[in-house]
Amino acid sequence: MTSVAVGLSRDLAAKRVMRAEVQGYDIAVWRDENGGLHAWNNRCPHRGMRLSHGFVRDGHLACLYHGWHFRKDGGCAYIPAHPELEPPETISATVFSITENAGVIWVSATDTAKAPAEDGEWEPLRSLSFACPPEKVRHAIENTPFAGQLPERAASGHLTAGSTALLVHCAPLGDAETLAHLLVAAGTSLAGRKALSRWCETARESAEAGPA
Amino acid sequence: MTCGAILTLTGQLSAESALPWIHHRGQLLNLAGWVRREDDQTIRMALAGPEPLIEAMEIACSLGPGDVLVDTITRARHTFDEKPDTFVML
Amino acid sequence: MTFTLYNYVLSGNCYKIRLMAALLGVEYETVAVDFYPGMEHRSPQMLSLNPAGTLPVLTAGDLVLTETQAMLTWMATSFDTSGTWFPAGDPALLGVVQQWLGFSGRLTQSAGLARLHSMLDWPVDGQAACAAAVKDLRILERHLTDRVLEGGLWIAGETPTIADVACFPYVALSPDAGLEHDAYPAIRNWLYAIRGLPGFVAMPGIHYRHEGTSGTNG
Amino acid sequence: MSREYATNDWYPVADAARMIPGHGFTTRLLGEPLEVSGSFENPVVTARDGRMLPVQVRYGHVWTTTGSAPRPLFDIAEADETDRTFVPCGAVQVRCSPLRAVENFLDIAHFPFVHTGILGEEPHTQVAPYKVEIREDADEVWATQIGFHQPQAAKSATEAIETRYEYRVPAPTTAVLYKTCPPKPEAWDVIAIFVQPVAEDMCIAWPWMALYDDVSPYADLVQFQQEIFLQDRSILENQKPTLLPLDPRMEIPTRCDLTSVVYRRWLKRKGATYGALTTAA
Repeated sequence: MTSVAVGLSRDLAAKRVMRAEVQGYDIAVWRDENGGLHAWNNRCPHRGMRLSHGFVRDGHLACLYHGWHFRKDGGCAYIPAHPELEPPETISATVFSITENAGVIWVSATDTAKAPAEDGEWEPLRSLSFACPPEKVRHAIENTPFAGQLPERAASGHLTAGSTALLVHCAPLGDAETLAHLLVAAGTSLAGRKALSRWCETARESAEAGPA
Repeated sequence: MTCGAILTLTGQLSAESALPWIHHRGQLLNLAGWVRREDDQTIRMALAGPEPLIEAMEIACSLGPGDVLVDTITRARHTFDEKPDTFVML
Repeated sequence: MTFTLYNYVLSGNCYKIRLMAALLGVEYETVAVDFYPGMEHRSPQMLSLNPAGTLPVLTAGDLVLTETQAMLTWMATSFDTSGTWFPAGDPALLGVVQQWLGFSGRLTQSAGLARLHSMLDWPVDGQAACAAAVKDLRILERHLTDRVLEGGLWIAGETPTIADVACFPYVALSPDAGLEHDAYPAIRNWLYAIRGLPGFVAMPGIHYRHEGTSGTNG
Repeated sequence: MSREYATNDWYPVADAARMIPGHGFTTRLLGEPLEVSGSFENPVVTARDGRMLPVQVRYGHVWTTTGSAPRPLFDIAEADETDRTFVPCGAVQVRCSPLRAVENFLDIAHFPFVHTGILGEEPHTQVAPYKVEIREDADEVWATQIGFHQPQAAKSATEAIETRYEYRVPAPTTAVLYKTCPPKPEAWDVIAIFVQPVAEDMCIAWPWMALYDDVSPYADLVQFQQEIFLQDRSILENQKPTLLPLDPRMEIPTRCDLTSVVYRRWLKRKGATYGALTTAA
């Protein structure tokens, strides 16, 4: 599995940029005005500024430092210091593969990004950071009771506790952190969602409390 | 006929990295023409392309790869008999 | 002129007042106070105005305010004709606003101090301030996530309030202390929304959106 | 990297006017801890091994050097013009290479995006050609004939003007800007950035100005410069790689980056590579 979950679709609206880490690469993830997703090496080819600090304008991602604009295919579209110049197509951001499915955004730095097929209908709950590695997060999530009972792992991979179902995708963030992307079964009530949100905070307490 | 420029670099240019580095930069800037080594201290190139990109080439080459030291870089006008469409190492 | 702000350009608390005034479209005068390196906020002149020796200080005629939350309340009730920035008529909403105004004071002591330490080598325990800031960022992320689940965006209610203005600066500036927003999607989207409010002004460390060709936010 | 070249330069370690006898402090220079104490008249800088280092007070700061054969500290003639206002602007820590802090100070193309509404604004983004040279006699980098549209070039500016700039790099970790002085067009304002290299990836910037401005309150002058430098700080902490690449293979300099490239070429030639990336990035 070379694709990594970098965020929930809900949390990255059109014309927004965020930073992610995928297989050791620093990545700028952005969504264009038509909803299309893009994942680039997080470095402006001009002078190395992180593109995740940039802004989306005219269907381009622009670097905050000198305002170089890059098209959706990564090619440089405009250099403000030389407004008369039509930049050659050889000047380009480094583009990675990105896709989204069932409310989750997936990026691969080495391959074509693939999202796992999901059974059932899922809706976004939240992305939650844990100050510990993914293994500890998974262990804590499976061992923190929800409404008095331990979650069980269904054959298709999601967790169930009574009538509640939760889908969790974990990805490392830096050396010591994990970002867990959580989804709930479609139709879960607002009170149910908030209760699950509290439950995963409890799981975080226990994940972070254990030995490093 | 296509107008362009001849750039002549002088300095400590004997490193093997010099020509491939310049070739890579020429391709990155989508310039056409050629580059060749004259001797250990001299590299010459002929470039065709938009003026800001020829300037960008000149600026990048003045710094060059880590193991060369460019002392001077001079520029002269050049006319290609036929419009070049690639950048080649001679 | 409506009031005078004793101002330090790098202070997140002073920025709350500049931002609020910009969002309300209120003109005011500033007096620059050399907080750093001059420590002018501790000068006899400034201490006679504000014995606590903090910034900002707001004066309007005989009125002297030295607490940021009081200034925001005074500004909203004085200049906001819409009545939405300080929802005085809705007790429950007002309670939530006051709750997060209080929280904004915590942010000054956590993320604010972490920033001063990282940027100006302020003599405080930088690690402790960062740990406290992470705790506070998590608390705010939790609340804003609940708001998203409810279909909302702002800290309280359907429109921005002084609580959003009060919490905004030190959260937005936390990367100055190395505390990035990568792990806080709800905070990121809320910060972005505030940066898009009509009249928004930037400060060092908080940029304009630059999405329109006119440069700032146009 | 070469630490050796760097040891023989002078570096600022304190704001001279703010030295308080009995309140010494610790700082770091080129990766080593230093103790700074004494007074304005008699500052003392002590290395970890107890060695008392050479000290001089210039341009409002206490300067020291750790090397055995220090080069002389550069001269800024305007520092002796007593009708100027001298404004030390404190110290700002930045998690970046000391060389990147200098390079950013030499850059004008970022003004419309990073210093929006002050030093630049769209659509005035074009950078006209300017001259850059290494002055061999003085061993300094100079960039001249720079012009840029600025909404508020200085605290004293009352309207947008076409500002003229000259940049001077007298030492690897110092940049001096000579800039149109709005109230006194025949003179230059002088704005410098003195950088203390804490480590290769960490520095302390000490902005300092020598201005003609007898109208603006002193605190306004300090804050004007601090506002600008702090706008740059978040850029500097997000440039990759952290060290300054001397091989621009991963970058695409254009004509507006000429000062940056000549600065890097000058560093490379001198072997002044503390804070630089010397291998292909």
